[in-house]
This record gives sequence, structure tokens and C-alpha cells, in this order.
Amino acid sequence: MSTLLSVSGLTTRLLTPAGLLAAVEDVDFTLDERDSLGLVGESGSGKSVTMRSLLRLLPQRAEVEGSVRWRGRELVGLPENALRALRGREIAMIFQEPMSALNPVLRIGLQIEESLKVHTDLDRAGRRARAVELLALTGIPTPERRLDDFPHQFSGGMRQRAMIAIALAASPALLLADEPTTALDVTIQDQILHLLARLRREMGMAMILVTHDLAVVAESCERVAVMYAGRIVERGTVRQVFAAPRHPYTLGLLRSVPDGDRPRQKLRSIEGTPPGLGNRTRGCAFQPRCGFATAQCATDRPPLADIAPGHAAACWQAGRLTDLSREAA
Amino acid sequence: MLSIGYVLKRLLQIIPTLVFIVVVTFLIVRLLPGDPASAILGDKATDAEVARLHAEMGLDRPLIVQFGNFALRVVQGDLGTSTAVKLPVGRIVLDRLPATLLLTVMAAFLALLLAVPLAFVAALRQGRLGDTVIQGCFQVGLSMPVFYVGLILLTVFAAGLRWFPVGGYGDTYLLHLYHLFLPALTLALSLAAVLMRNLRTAILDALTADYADFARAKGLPTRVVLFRHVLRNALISTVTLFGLNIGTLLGGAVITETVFAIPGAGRLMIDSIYARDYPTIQGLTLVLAVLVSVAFLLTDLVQASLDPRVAQ
Amino acid sequence: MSAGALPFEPAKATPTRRRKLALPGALIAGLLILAFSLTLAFFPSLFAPFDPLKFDYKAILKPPSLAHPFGTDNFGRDMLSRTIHAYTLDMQIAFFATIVPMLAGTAIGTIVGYYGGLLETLFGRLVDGVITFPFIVLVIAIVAVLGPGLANMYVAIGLVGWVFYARLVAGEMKVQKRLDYADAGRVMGYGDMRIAFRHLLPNAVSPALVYWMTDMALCILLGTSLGYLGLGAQPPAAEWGVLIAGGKNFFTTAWWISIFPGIAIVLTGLGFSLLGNGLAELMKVKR
Amino acid sequence: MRYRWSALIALVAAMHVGTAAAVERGGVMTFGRYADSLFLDPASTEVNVDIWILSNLYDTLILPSDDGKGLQPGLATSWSFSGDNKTLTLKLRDGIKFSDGSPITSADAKWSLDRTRNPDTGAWASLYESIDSIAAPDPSTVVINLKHPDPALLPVLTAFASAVMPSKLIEATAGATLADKVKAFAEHPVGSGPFKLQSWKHDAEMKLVPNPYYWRMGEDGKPLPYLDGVTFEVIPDDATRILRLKSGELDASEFIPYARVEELKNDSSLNMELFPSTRIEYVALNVRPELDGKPNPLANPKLREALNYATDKDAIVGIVTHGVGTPMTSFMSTATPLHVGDKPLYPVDVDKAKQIMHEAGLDKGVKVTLMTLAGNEDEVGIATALQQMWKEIGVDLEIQQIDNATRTAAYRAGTFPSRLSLWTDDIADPSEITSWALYYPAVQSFHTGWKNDKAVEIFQASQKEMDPAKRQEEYKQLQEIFNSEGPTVPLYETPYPVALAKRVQGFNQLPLGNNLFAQAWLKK
Repeated sequence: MSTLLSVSGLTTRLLTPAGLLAAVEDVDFTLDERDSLGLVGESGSGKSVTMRSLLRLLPQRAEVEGSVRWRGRELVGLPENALRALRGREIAMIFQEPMSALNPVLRIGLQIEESLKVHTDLDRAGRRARAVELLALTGIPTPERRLDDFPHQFSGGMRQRAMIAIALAASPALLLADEPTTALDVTIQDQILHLLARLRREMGMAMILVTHDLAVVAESCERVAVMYAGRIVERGTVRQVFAAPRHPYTLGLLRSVPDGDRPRQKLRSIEGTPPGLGNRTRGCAFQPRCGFATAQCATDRPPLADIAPGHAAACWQAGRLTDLSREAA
Repeated sequence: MLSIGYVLKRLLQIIPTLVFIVVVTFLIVRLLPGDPASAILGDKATDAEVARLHAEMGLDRPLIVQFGNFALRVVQGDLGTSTAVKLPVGRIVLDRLPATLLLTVMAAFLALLLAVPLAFVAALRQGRLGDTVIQGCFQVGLSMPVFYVGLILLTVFAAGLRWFPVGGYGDTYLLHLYHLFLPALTLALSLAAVLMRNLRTAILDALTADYADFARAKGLPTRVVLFRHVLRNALISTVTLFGLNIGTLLGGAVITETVFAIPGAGRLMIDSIYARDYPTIQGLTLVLAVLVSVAFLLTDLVQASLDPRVAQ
Repeated sequence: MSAGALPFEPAKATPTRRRKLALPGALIAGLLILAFSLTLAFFPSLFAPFDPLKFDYKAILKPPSLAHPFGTDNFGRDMLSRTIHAYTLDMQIAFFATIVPMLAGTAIGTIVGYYGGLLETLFGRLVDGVITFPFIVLVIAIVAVLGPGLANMYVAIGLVGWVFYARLVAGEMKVQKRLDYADAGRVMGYGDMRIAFRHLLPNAVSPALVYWMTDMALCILLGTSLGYLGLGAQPPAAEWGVLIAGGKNFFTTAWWISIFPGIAIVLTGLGFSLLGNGLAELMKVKR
Repeated sequence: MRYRWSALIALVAAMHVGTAAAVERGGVMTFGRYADSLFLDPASTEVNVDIWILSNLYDTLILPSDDGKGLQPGLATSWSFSGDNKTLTLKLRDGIKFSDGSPITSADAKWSLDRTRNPDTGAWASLYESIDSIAAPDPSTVVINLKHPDPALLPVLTAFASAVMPSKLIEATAGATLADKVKAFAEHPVGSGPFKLQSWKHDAEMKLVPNPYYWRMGEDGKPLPYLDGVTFEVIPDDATRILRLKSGELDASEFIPYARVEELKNDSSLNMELFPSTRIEYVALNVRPELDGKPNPLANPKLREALNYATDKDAIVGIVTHGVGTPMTSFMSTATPLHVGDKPLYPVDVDKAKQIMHEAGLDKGVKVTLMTLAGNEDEVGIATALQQMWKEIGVDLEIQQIDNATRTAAYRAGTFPSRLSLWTDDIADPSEITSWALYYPAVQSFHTGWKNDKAVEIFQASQKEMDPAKRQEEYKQLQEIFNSEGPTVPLYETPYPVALAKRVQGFNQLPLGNNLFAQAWLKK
């Protein structure tokens, strides 16, 4: 399958009281058609900013550098109205808080039809029919009647389904999902993930899923990229990374998640907290919290180097990490 | 969105408010020192004449009886006769009300016309020059006494540039609007300042809200994002604020009418208080209270239509 | 009050997202202006070159000069001294006209907001009544009953002003009382009053405090309007409203009489609103 | 002794020189007023806003001369007293009509005067108490029988309250009582004056148009008035009124604040007129021994004398009236007939005042309260000036700003400590102000409680004294008594400041305040 999206050297700076600071630095990854990539990391790791930078959904005075090629077309520096034509039609996005992402004062039907009005040439009746279709597609009962309801008349799960219906109105090629399940309780979370999987299959849609929940990544994504302090520290297929994590941070994350099939094991958390935007050191950003850090880690930053085909990690100890971790266990 | 039940409920709520206002006015007026008869007859009248007028006005009867008569007649639509100009209060109030209504409606319209676009500009250019200049001007506008602003506008635009007449009210409907522009602008300035500041904050919050991001992510044109999504949400709190300030707008009309020589109900109220013209004070207060309650209800309904969560 | 339209602007508390650019600057600027105003209010004679009441028949209506930087009024009194001495009265107005309504309104708002039910509907009608009634007319009527003078003006404003605070606090209290920490209080066996005042009020009071700042500026403006109607501060005391009203007739010939007190009002009003913005910023309240 | 007035009239007419410029007819004059009229009924209205324009709607049997001091024929062409001065016979002009064309007869005059002099229907009945009865033997003769000779009768007959009204029309108007009939009639009045009311939008605009049947002739031999109409506009704010005048939207504006008289004098497009007036400003001091239970310091004549000498009238004239006013030379204004006195009363002498305070044992100072009108610039100015001047001699003056109704109630009840007072005469005769000022049985001398038996005695005599010389002498004594020990602090007199556009000619305001438009005309 051809490459849908290729991102290289992506750097985004945001305006903070202390001036323009880089929230995302030098991020590279690619995404093929129908592929799904999980962007995972603690809050403040820059995963959400990375996703928003693709569509340039950033506050007024943010700056984006590097390259984002969508179907071979460079998006960084594209004029606003050209980029706008692409949003919703080819790349769609859904958000974490369905209650605040849906406009509380507009009927759900209208919030779907306005998208169709921009991206399709359906007439009023056609749009209304399509809207009903979309609601049914996302599993909302009696969609015909629910069109004229308001967001506050929907339950948490229903609101998320409605938001997905709105996003998929123009059958986009790529869906960007910013922590879509975080605000939902577990049972509904599972339904939403299955819904997303089914829709991707039926509509041949690629997906980038931003989350801090490794279980969600494991269940929904083929490939994963772990971000820390604005950089990708490890990238590969889920199977490769989960089986043999090559970066201490990924290892620490995996160890802090209970593994259903292994008997009682001690969960270990990672000490300390990720560095703020301002104070990123010269060496590897994870060094202060890393159990395997050497002198070199403090001085020069490890590049994101391939260890196996399709599997890369940014750590001087990447090669020897599995045996080191067994000794320390 | 607006259920009839909600509208009816709100309409019924006006009744107790009106009763409260009528009773309060009736009592306050009776507390005013200085017997109205002597206020009307002035220094030179003899005591006999004062006593005669006092009895004629029925002021010697107990309060409850006076209130009974007043309430009875109000129900029949008779607001009594003004002791100052010896004309039925109903007719005077009807004669003077249009000027004040027109003035306050125009002022409200101008206030919104000023506040909404400027709040948008200030919000979109948050922190930059445009924002500080707009906020600064409104801060000055808010702190200037109404009569002073009125005087400046009159001197510059009316007497100076002759764009507008110097006060007065004109005869035809069109002339009314032409005459009332400057006073309405004077009255609108302070209200616009309040609305602008509130709306600017509301727009800032709406701009950064998720539904705005989602709207942009849907690729909707900026116009749709700003008006249908951002402004519509931001206006809700501003409409409530507007409702709260209607009584104040009317209060401001009192001075504006004096400065611009407009024969409005505001000035009639002040003259009546000074002349201890009980019937006119009571009648006018009741009429004004009804109008303000209706206006208050209208803004409530507008808000309910804007925000479905309220009307349920 | 002005009878000039004195707009009231209650803040509305809704959950907000943390704003990127905190603005403590507004608070600092506000405090600076407030400090400046209070110093002049407490020690006017230190800064005022002349006695504010002293006539000088030979110096009637003199334009600004070295001797009289703000010029003189139609009694030959020095306008700079009168504007400075007016700080004493006007800061009094700002504080005394608002402190009682703020405290009373907050207390009533807490109780009404906490208990709700019939009390709340009754309160709602009372609030509608007070808001619907043209405020300036009520003040003038009350001042006419009690006679002009600042003390009566405080009473007049107080009788009406508390409603806005009560309405704000009641609204916020309804939100706070549904939160978990209110139930926690009940679980711990605290009485209603203790929960309402010790626990809920500190979180519910912020919009009222922010509004208090604006209210202070508005009360000074109200003094100006009453001054225009002759019901404000009594002569020969210096108060900005009275000074501006006094200078009205010399508007074209002796503009300085009204301009400088006007500037003082703008500056003080600016101080209060900056303070309000800063406070709102600090307590994450939407102004 | 038959004394025919007609000889005197010829003399007065001759004096009236008037500008020789040819009169131009037509045009409507707009006149800016500070307040609107309330109730245009000559018999029952009390307020100046009504009184000062009534003379344009109604004529009286005898009219005041143009300088307001003398008389001239009105609806009556001639009048004469009987020998014993107890009967006045007036001959009506023939062919005179009301503004609706109906004839004016002696019955109308009798009906009007009877209504005015009846205390139940006339607010000014006390001025007519000398009249016993009125007869109308034939349509053109009115005979007034008096209880006693009354020197003030003729000036009283020129007053607004003596207006001749259409009796038949009023009686025919719908209404339960006479008062209701008058109220209905007052909305569309029919009068005998130079103008009639065309429209009246309260507190905004009143339009007068010429009375087609008016009897009086202009200089060009055609009936008065010269104008096509007068439009009154109500503009309460002084500054706005002047702005409107300067921008040409008004032809004239009354009550120019003193502070701006100088400025308008230098304005080439305007005539700043200062019409002589009977308007006086004074402080009335309550002299009763006790005031609400406490001893009243002002009861001590020494203190009153000290206050008078401590008051610098010239300074107050300078500060408050910006030099437009003049210090008072007697308790009545110089424009009041029989006024005596050429030098200002109590010229300021602070040392003498201190000396008097010392003699009266008041060195340690005394507290006095003054009631002033809330919002009235002039009164605030005077009060502030007095406060500072009296402080010099140890008198601590507390200023109490209250609204008019409250002050009037305290004034009438005699419970006011002291107050600022303003007075304008209503008739061109000193008897009105004198009865208020010193005739105790009337209103206890300006309600102050001051009583001087000798003054009361002389006043009663003067009320019946027909010999002008003797009456002059009596008034001379009355003024000497009052000016030396009266219960007031006289301040100043002021003219009526009216600003007129250059094109306005012939407009006149009498010392009594009446605004006369009959002989006004607009130069093209």
C-alpha cells in the first residue's frame, strides 16, 4: 500500500509566558493507507501537539517547522484555505471531551449537516438522509428522532458516537483521535474502540490514536510510537515494541501495566516527572529518571536508530537493553 | 426550543414583581417629607389654601384607604390626575413615554452595535495593540459621567459640526430618530463598555473551547466557526447581563433627557418627585416597571432560545 | 448616580480552562493605583498646595498656571487642591457605599443559595423587583426622603446594591453545594451554617469579590450623577461629582474645572477595574 | 374730588419713544425656556412659569406700562374713582372680542374678577380683599364697590390674576364643578390677549399664534402682534439652551446663568439683554426665641446686625452673579414703586461686626443653620460664601441642602432656622411685598416671627391712604424701620438675563417678569 502520510523533522513551538518554546522536536514517522499508529506517552510529552500540528489546529501564534507530506503534498506552509479544504474531507479529528467538543447550543443534526454542506454537494434532503445513515453507522438507536436533539440530551457514550459520526461525514482517509476514550468508563470505552475498528475496516480509513493507555494501543493499533519530552524515543510494530522494548522509558511504561496472563507480579512506577517545556537538557531527556543511564547519556542525545527492520529506539543502551533488564529484574 | 410552559411561567412571575413595585412606590412616596399640597402651592400660598388642596387630594384619609382607592382605580386603568399639570396621569405618561422608549431602545441597539464587533476585534487580537486600545477607550467611556459625555457630543457634533440638532425631539418620526442619535449614543457608551468587556472574555473562552477546535477540524469556513459556534455561545452570558442593565439604562435616560432637552418619562419622574406629584410618581413608576419587566422577560426568552439547556 | 447610566456587571462563574497567559500585571497595576489613591485620600494636605475651601476673589476662573496647575474655579479656589481633597470623599464613597451591600448581599446570597426552594423563588421575585425598578429613581427618591448628603446616599445605594451581590453568590452557591465536598461536610456531621459559610462560601465568593471592584468604580460615578442633580456631597466639601457638575456651566470658557476631576475619576475607575481583572485572573473567574 | 386718569395716560404714551426703525411683520420667534408651564389658569396658578406668559394669552382691564411701573389702558379705555374713593367705574373699549370672535362684555369682567377674588376659587384672593362687590350696569361699564379706599387697586387690576376670561364659554364647558370646567377649558383656552394657544406638548413645545380679534394697534397702524407666532421650547439644561441659541436654532433664551453673561455680551451674533426686575435675593432669619425646643441664637438682634455687617455683598455679587447683580438698597427692589434708598444696606464692616459680637457676649462663637435648595447653583454659591464670611466673626454656618417641597413646608410652619429666599413682585405696587415683609398678621413677616407694632400700624394706614404723597411718606418710614432692624440679611437684586438673536426686536420683559411678545418683531 502507498504511503499516506510521512512526517519528518516536525518541530512545533508554542507561545508561553517565557516566550516561544518547542513542545514537539524533530518528530519523524510515516503512515500507510488503512494503517493505524498509536502515539503514546505521559501528559506533556507533546503527543497531542504533534497530532494537532498535522492540521495546524494550534493557538494563533504557534510556529510549525519540518515537513508533513500528505499523499505526496507538503502541508507545512500550505495557505490556510487550502489546508481548510483538506480538514474534515481527507483528514478528520475527534476529541477527548465529547461534552465540550459538541457545540452545546446546536442540534446534533445541524452539526453533521454543516460538514456535509461544505464537503459534499448533497441537497438538504440528501444531507439529512446521510446524517441519519451516519448516526446509524455509529450505533445510535432511532437516529431519525435523535437528529433534532441537543448534545446535553445524549449520554457520554452516545455523545462520543455522535462526534465520530460528525467526523466521518465526508468519509476521510485518515482519522486523528485525540484520547477518544479517556473520558468514558471502561465498558463504553471498549464499545467505542470496536466501533472505530469496524469503521476503519468498512471505510478503508487510516488512524492515528493519541493516548496514555498502552492497553488501548495494544487493542487498536498496528504500529506504535512512544513520545517523551517532545521527541519520539521508540517506534515500531506493537508486537516488536511490546515484546522487546528497546528504550528504558517504554520498558518502564510496560512494567507499570498489569499483564493479565502473568501471575502476581510487582508493578513498578517510574520515579520523577517529565521535564517541562522550558528545561530540556542537552543529553537524553529521560536520563534523570533512567535506571540504565551512563555518563554519555547526560552529554549527548541518542539518535533514533533502527535496531531491527521497522523498529527504532533513541537510546545508547538500546542493543543491550533486554539482557540488562533481565539482570536487574 | 422555547416551550410554551416556560414562557407562561416567566409571564406569571412578573405579577408578584409588579405588586411589589407598586406597594414600594406607594410607601416611598408617602414618606417624602414636605406635604405635596405646599409643594404645589409654593411659598406664597396661605395655610387655608394648603389645607383645602390637602383635603382635595385625599391625603388626610388613612394610608390603607388611600392605597385601596389607588389600587382599585389602577385596575380600571385610571392612574389619577397629576397635581402639577392637572391632567390625567395616564395621558401624560403615554405622551412622554415614546421619547424614553425610543431613546432606550436606540441606546440598547447602539450599545450592541458597538460592543459586539469591538469585543470580537479585542478578543481576536488579545494582548496586542488593538485589544488594549479598545479596552482603554471603553474604560474611559465607562468612567465619564453621562452629562459630561452628552455635553461634549453636543458641542462638537451639534453646535460645532452641525451634523445633528442641538437637543430637542422634533415632530415627525424620522426627526425623532435624527434628534435622538446623540443622546442614544451618550447613553449607549457606558452600557457598551460593560457588554464589550463581558463579551470579550466570553469570546476568548469560546475561541479556546473544544467545540471551536472541532469546528475548525471539520474544515468549516472561519465565518461559520466564528459566528455559528463562537459568537452564539459567547452571547448567552452577555444577553443576561443586558437584561440586568435595562433598569440602569432607564436610570441613565433621566440625565440624558435633561441634558438633551428630550420630553421623556425620565425627566417627568424627576420633576414629579421634586413637585411631590404623588399620582404621577405612582402611575409612571408602575408603567416603567411593567415595561422593564417585559423587556427583562424578552431578554430572558432570547437567552432561553440561545441556550436550550435553560428552556427545559 | 449618574443618574448617569451606571451599568452593573456581575461576573458569571462557569468552569473555565486554564488560560495560557496569566495576567498578574493587571493586579499589580491595580494595586499601585489603589495605593496612590489611598495615600492621597488619607493625607491630602501633604500634597495639596492650597486650602481647598479658601476663596480668592481676585483669582476667579484662572486657567492652569504655575501657581495653580489645575486652574481655579468660579470661587477662586485652587482646583488641584480640590481634586486631591476630593480623593478623601470619593474613596469613602467607593468603600462605604459598597462594603455593607457586599457583606449583606454575600450573607443573604449564601443562605438563599444553600437552602434554595421557596426561599429562592421569593428571593428571585425580590431581585426582579429591585432590578426592574429604575435604580437611579429609587436612589433619588430615597435621598429626597432622607435629604441629600453622603450618609443618606450610602443608605440609598445599600438598600438596592446588596441584590447584585446576593444574586451572584446565590448562583455560585448552587453550583458549589452540589459538589462532593459539600456532602463530605454533611457526612462529618457539620451543621448547615458551618458548611455553607466555612466551606462553600470561600469558593463561591470570588465572583462577588471581583464585582465588588467594579461596584466601587460605579459608586463613584453614581456620586457624580447625584452631584449633577444636587443630591450628592454637600457644599463646600470637594467631591469629583460635585466639582464636575459645578464646572458644567463654564464648559466652554473654563474647561479645566471639569476636566481634571474627570481624569481623576477615570484613573481611579481604571485602578478598580484592573484590580477586578487581576482578581478574576487570580481566582480563574470569568469577569 | 374727581381725578381723571386719562390726562396722565397721554403723558405716559408720549414718553414711550420706541425705536424709529420700520417694523417688519411675519416670522415665528422661538424662545428657549428653562421649564414648562403647568396650568394656564390666571386665577389659580401660583408659579412664575405660568404667570410670566399669561399676559400673552389674556388682557386685563388696565395694562401695566411698558416699564412696568405705571398704567395704560387695556380692555378699559378709561376709569375713575368716586369722590370718596370707594367706587371705581371703568368704561370698556367698544368692539373688543375674545380670540374665538365672541364679544367681550362687562359681564365677562365681573365673572372673572369675582372668581379671582373668591378665596375658594382664586389663589390670589387676598390681593382683592378691598373689593366689596362688582356690578355690570351695561355691557360696556364695570363698577367696583370697595369696603375702603385702596391705593393698590389699580396696580392689582393690571396683574395676571385680573385677566378677563370668556365666562359664557367656560360655564358651558363640560365638567361637574367649576374647577373641572376650568381644567377642561385650560387645555384649549380662549383668551383676550394678543396671542392664543395653538398647541402644547408638555415639557417640550408650546405654540402661540396671533389672536385675529386683538384690539391693540402696532406702530404701522395694523393690529398687533407683528409676529406670525411664538414657539416656546423647554430646555432645562442651561448649557444646552445656550448652545442651541448660538447655533441659530433658537431666537432667544431666558435665564442665562450669570457666569456666562459676560461671554454672551462679547458674542457679536447676540444681544445680551439685562431687563430690570423686582427679583431680590435675601437671607430670612427666624427670630423666634426657641426653635424645636432649643434657644434660637438668631432671636438676638445684635447677632443679626453683626451678620449683616459681616456679609460682603459686593463679593457675593462678584462671585455668584459675576457682577450682573447689585447690592440691595432697601428690602424691596429698586424697580418696585415707592422704593426709597440709594446706598447699599449694611456696607461690609467686619471689625464693627466683631465689635457687636463682643458687645453681645457672643465671642465664643455661635452655630447657625441655613436651608438652601439642593442643586441650585446660585444658592450653593451664596451659602458657601456666607459660610466663609461669617466664620470670620465666629459664626459656624451649617449648610443644609434640601429639596424645595421640604423647605417650603418648614418655611410655612415657621420651624426653619434660616433660609435663602428669592422674591419677585406680582403687582406693580409695594403693598404685596411689604405685607409679606413686615405686616405681622399676614405671614408673621416672611414667617420669621419678627413683629414691629409701629410698622404694623403704619402699614394698616397706608392700605387706605389715597393721597400718593402721604402714602410715599408712610412707605419711606416703613422702609427705614425694616431696613434698620428687619429679620433678614439683604443680599442682591438681579436683572432678568435674556439673550436674544440680533434679528429679534421689540421683545420686553416687565420687572414683574411677564414676557411680552405683542410688540416683538423679527428683522429679516
